[in-house]
Amino acid sequence: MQGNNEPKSFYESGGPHKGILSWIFTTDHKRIGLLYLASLFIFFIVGAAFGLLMRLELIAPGKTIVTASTYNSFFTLHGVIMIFLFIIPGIPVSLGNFFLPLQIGARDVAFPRINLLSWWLYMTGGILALMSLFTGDGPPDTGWTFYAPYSIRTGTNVSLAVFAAFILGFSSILTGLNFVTTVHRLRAPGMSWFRMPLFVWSLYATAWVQVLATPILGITLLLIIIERFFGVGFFDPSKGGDPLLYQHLFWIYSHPAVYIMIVPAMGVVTEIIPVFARRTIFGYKAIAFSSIGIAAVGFFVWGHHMFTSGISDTSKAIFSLLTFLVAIPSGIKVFNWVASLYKGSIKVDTPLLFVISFVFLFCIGGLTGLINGTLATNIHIHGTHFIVAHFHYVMFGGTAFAFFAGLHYWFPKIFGRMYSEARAKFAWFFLFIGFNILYFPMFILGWQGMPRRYYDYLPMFHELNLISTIGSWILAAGLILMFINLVRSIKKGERAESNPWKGTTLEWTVPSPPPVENFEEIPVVTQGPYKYE
Amino acid sequence: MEQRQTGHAAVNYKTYILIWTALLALTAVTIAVTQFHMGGAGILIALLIASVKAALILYFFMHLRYEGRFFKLAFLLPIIVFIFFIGFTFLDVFYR
Amino acid sequence: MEETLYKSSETYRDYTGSKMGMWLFLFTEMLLFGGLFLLYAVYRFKHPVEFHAAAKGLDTTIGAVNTLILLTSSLTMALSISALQKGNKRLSLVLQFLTILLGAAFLGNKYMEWGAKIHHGVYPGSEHLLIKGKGEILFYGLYFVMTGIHGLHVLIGIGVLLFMLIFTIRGTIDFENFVKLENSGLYWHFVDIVWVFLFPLFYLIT
Amino acid sequence: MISGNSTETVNNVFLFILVIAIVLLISITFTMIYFVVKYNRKNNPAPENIESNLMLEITWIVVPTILVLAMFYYGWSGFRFMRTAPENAMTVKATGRMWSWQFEYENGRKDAELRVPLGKPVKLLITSADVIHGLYIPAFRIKEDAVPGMQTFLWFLPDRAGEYDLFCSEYCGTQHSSMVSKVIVIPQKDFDSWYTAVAVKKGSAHPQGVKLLEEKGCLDCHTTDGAIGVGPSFKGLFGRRVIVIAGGKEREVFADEAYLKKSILHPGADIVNGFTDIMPPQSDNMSEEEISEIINYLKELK
Ligand code: HEA
Ligand code: HEA
Ligand code: HEC
Ligand code: CUA
Ligand SMILES: [Cu+2]
Repeated sequence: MQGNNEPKSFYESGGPHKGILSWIFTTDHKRIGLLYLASLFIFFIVGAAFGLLMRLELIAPGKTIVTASTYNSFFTLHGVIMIFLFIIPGIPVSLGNFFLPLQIGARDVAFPRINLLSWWLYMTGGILALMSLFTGDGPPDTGWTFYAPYSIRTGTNVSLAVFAAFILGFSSILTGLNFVTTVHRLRAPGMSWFRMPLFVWSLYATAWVQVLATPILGITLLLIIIERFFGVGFFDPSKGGDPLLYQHLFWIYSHPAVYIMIVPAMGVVTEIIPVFARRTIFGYKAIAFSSIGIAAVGFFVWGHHMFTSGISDTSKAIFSLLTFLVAIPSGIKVFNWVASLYKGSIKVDTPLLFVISFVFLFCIGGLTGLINGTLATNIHIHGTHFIVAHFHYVMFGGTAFAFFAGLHYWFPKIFGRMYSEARAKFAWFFLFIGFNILYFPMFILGWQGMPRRYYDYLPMFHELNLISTIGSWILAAGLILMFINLVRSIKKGERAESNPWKGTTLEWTVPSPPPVENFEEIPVVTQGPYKYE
Repeated sequence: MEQRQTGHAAVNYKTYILIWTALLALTAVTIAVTQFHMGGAGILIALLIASVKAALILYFFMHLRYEGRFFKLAFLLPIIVFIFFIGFTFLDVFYR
Repeated sequence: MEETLYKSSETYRDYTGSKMGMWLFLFTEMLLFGGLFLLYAVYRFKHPVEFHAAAKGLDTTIGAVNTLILLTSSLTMALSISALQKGNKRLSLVLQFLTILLGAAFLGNKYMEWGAKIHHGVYPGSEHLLIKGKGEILFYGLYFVMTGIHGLHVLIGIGVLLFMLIFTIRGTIDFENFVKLENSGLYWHFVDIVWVFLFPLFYLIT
Repeated sequence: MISGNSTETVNNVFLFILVIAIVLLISITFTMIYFVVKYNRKNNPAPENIESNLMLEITWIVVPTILVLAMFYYGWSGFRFMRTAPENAMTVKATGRMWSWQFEYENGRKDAELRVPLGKPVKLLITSADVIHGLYIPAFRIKEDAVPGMQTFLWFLPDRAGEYDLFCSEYCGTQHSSMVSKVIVIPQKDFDSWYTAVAVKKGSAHPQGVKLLEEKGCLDCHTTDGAIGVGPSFKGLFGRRVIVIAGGKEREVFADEAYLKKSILHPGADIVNGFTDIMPPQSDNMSEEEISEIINYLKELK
């Protein structure tokens, strides 16, 4: 219901190209955000399908549906897709791309064409990763960690998968440098650092991690490829190499990467709470600095993935100590979120429902992270399903739940329509219940000693695995319901007004969906982001 | 107007040639120094000189000298991060 | 520099922004090489004597000449920007061309050096190398990988500079709009800096 | 004398953190739900803006800091206990290879299972012959990776008799999940008689071959009784016609000495029809004599 004098939405004016070309060659950050959203969704489904297949295999001991080597390539591809194609790009490239410029009052990101390039690289990487399934001598079977020397010796198609991850790293770097520059250069007049929405702060912190950590992954993966083709011997003990150095290099990137995943999610949560509590956020600066704090400390704890690998005991002690320090800024955030509900005027719509479950699930994941980080206990649970449970709680229960929260929250702005509230809540219920039935038993399994990446297991682990597999179906039902509701509402939902939730950040001041240029007139900002006076 | 946006005026040729001469001289010094066999100290001196050379290139050729605060400070980030990477890795390698 | 820009995306030219993007990219390059330097540091720490012995197999003169070439190319690169800023397009073109030539000379030299090594059977995985000590295998592994990736960067730099040359001839790059050239210069100097460290680490270990 | 064992140590640390975690989780969740209900829009239409509260914020920085430092300390001291092997420990060399374990005792006796005397501390010196493995004994809460080219260690006090599972905890290829073995804790007396007895398989003219098959882990995948395991059975193999796939083409070969030798050294060259190329090549792993011992024994298995 757009008035005559309202500018056309970005759906209607696609630049010089027509049809699909107006999407895949667009430089509009909103269109790129949606491109990413669609691609993320597709890869997520592929990854999830592997997840369901793995659960099916693990429904009973012994061979159920696939052979050992197929199972091994399942969790490898599952891990690679979920990590590199879904959760690392995840929130920044979709919601971030769409809302970062809108929230800081800019017309676009700093480098629109590089933004597009990064999507192309992402697609290239994604397609190569999927191709590694069907080409070469069998799908890669190393796990997403590509540990040397196995990854150098195995005859499967590791090189292509690694190369795909390398390209994806490049794409991630480009997004990172784009966002850092955007935040520095394109804030609207009056938008000082401490007037930025906290989602922007979280993206900013994440972007720095992307810039500073990802190149290490790049070189590490490149070395795997070089090793496979030329046999230089950097990680091969018979040539003097040290396999543990591979692990150092890998985790130097991959630990900070887990904060690339969670920090934007925390940003989304911080954005949603004040809106549905109709009050200002508690402890704005503490939250902003804790994002930076998590990002910074996160660089120096990578060794906690290597407590049983044979590194020196001195370094274990120091890495363990530093690991605990990360818990403190995470805790600050959790407490601030809870405090922001105090004396609010709260309405539990779907976004807030997801946020509340986020806090609960993330706390479980985070607090069990402390058990991982403690030296004595890590020895027992490393490499077991306890770890698998931990990281699904933080990645799925944390990041993905926050992602879903953000999708619902910003849905009316992106598509100009409302989703069905009742259906959304119904889907949430299955998701939440299914999630816990699926992953909680893994904590117990892990504590009982069931190692991860096991195609087959002892009969004593059967019952819990069975429960877990049943949970995966409930979860799948929830996800399907949620996606159907959202997809249906894109066309059929009620028209949304420009500010359905009464939000106070800048994206709610423009029409839904926003016009190409975002703002007719660049706004002048005179106060902080969450003012409900 | 354009000058304000690019941040600095053209650096004159002389400065560059001077820096270049210094760089060549430093290279000569490194080679000379490392001809004496000094073991650990040799590598330290060589790296120190290399750092000075890198600083000259950064500061003049790469115009860091003429850039704003962001560039100067941000530049320290990757360096600090890298030093920590090496340091923490050596906590393992050294004590293993 | 903290004044922020808010003009329409199609009309503004944010020089500082472009350079910021380039610097951030260089940070990632620094850390990419950083990973290799980390490997170097560890393996050198583990095999100091063998590294020393192996380094004798590299010709300091070739290394020194290449250092000279790259440093000079950095000079011509920097000069070409000043020349353009001062409106002397011809001089700038000549200097850009010289930079490319020097880059090519560096690669030529590198090619001969590698060729000689490979000819003598010293390359990753070669039988000749594998019978040597572990430190030596690693030293030459690092040598080939690090100078190889560095050489790749020089090659990319030459490619980029060729484009800049064309842009300058066409006038897309001129005395008021030269941020592309400046950014290419940043890249070129960065590659030079990497060599400044590679040279002593491989050719001058005593 | 040592006091305590790794099982208790780890359990205690775990319990300590678990209790703190559960208390935190419940109080956070409860407070959150309480707020959501109490300050529901219906009950509380007019929100109150509270931007910060310094005391509160300091509290929730300081208290968690103290808690995590306590966790760290507790975990670290437990860990130190687990890393200090008693002087009198019996040492056993453990070698991981795809996909079996080999335990070598001080007197040279080798076995694929870990047999230890009750009540005596055991120190395992761990390494790997190929890729990284992880030696994991859940019952004793201990684990350490087996890294090629490096020696790592573990120790534990087997203070309960019985059989306990031993897993490979670091992914090492196709049969990672079947790289399982046992820790058998038996009274000193029984252990001694086992330890000194020489392993002789009765009824074989080539006991050495049997021993090798066990030690090298061949029997993890192959059987000697005709049953098909991960690989084809050895029974009646010698002199049989075998369909193999080489370079994508099927071929029939006669299983003579040369073929067996090739199959052991380079199993990837001829893949037996119906199986996959997962057998680890033994080229770096076996001497000529060992191979001929094995083949001699295989000939016997009619
Ligand atoms: C989104 C991703 C994500 C996040 C956010 C985290 C967060 C944390 N992780 Fe996790 N982790 C992974 C993803 C993630 N992790 C993955 C993918 C792996 C496995 C990789 C693989 O091997 O395949 C892994 C593995 C892993 C290990 C290695 C286990 C092993 O293999 O042996 C460890 C060990 O220390 C660890 C620790 C932690 C800690 C301490 C945190 C902390 O940041 C958590 C902080 C949060 C809280 C503590 C909760 C909230 C705070 C409070 C309620 C305040 C009160 C708290 C206190 C008093 C302390 N993680
Ligand atoms: C974001 C990250 C992420 C996510 C979301 C998931 C999701 C799931 N994962 Fe996870 N997983 C990892 C990251 C993730 N995983 C990683 C990094 C590893 C380690 C890999 C390694 O060891 O190397 C791992 C390992 C791992 C294992 C351990 C394997 C092993 O060690 O042996 C298991 C086992 O159960 C598992 C199961 C699942 C399941 C059942 C889901 C499910 O939750 C998936 C649920 C989703 C669905 C069910 C989709 C439903 C939707 C549809 C079907 C589409 C409908 C379509 C329309 C309506 C249009 N995963
Ligand atoms: C991980 C499992 C595994 C292990 C361990 C293993 N093998 Fe095998 N082996 C196989 C498989 C699978 C095949 C069939 C595929 C092939 O030919 O490569 C095979 C084939 C063979 C063959 C050819 C059999 C035939 O029917 O033609 C011989 C001989 C053999 N193995 C001997 C050995 C010996 C000796 C060892 C121990 C040193 C050993 N294997 C260890 C899995 C294994
Ligand atoms: Cu051996 Cu896993
Ligand atoms: Cu981590």
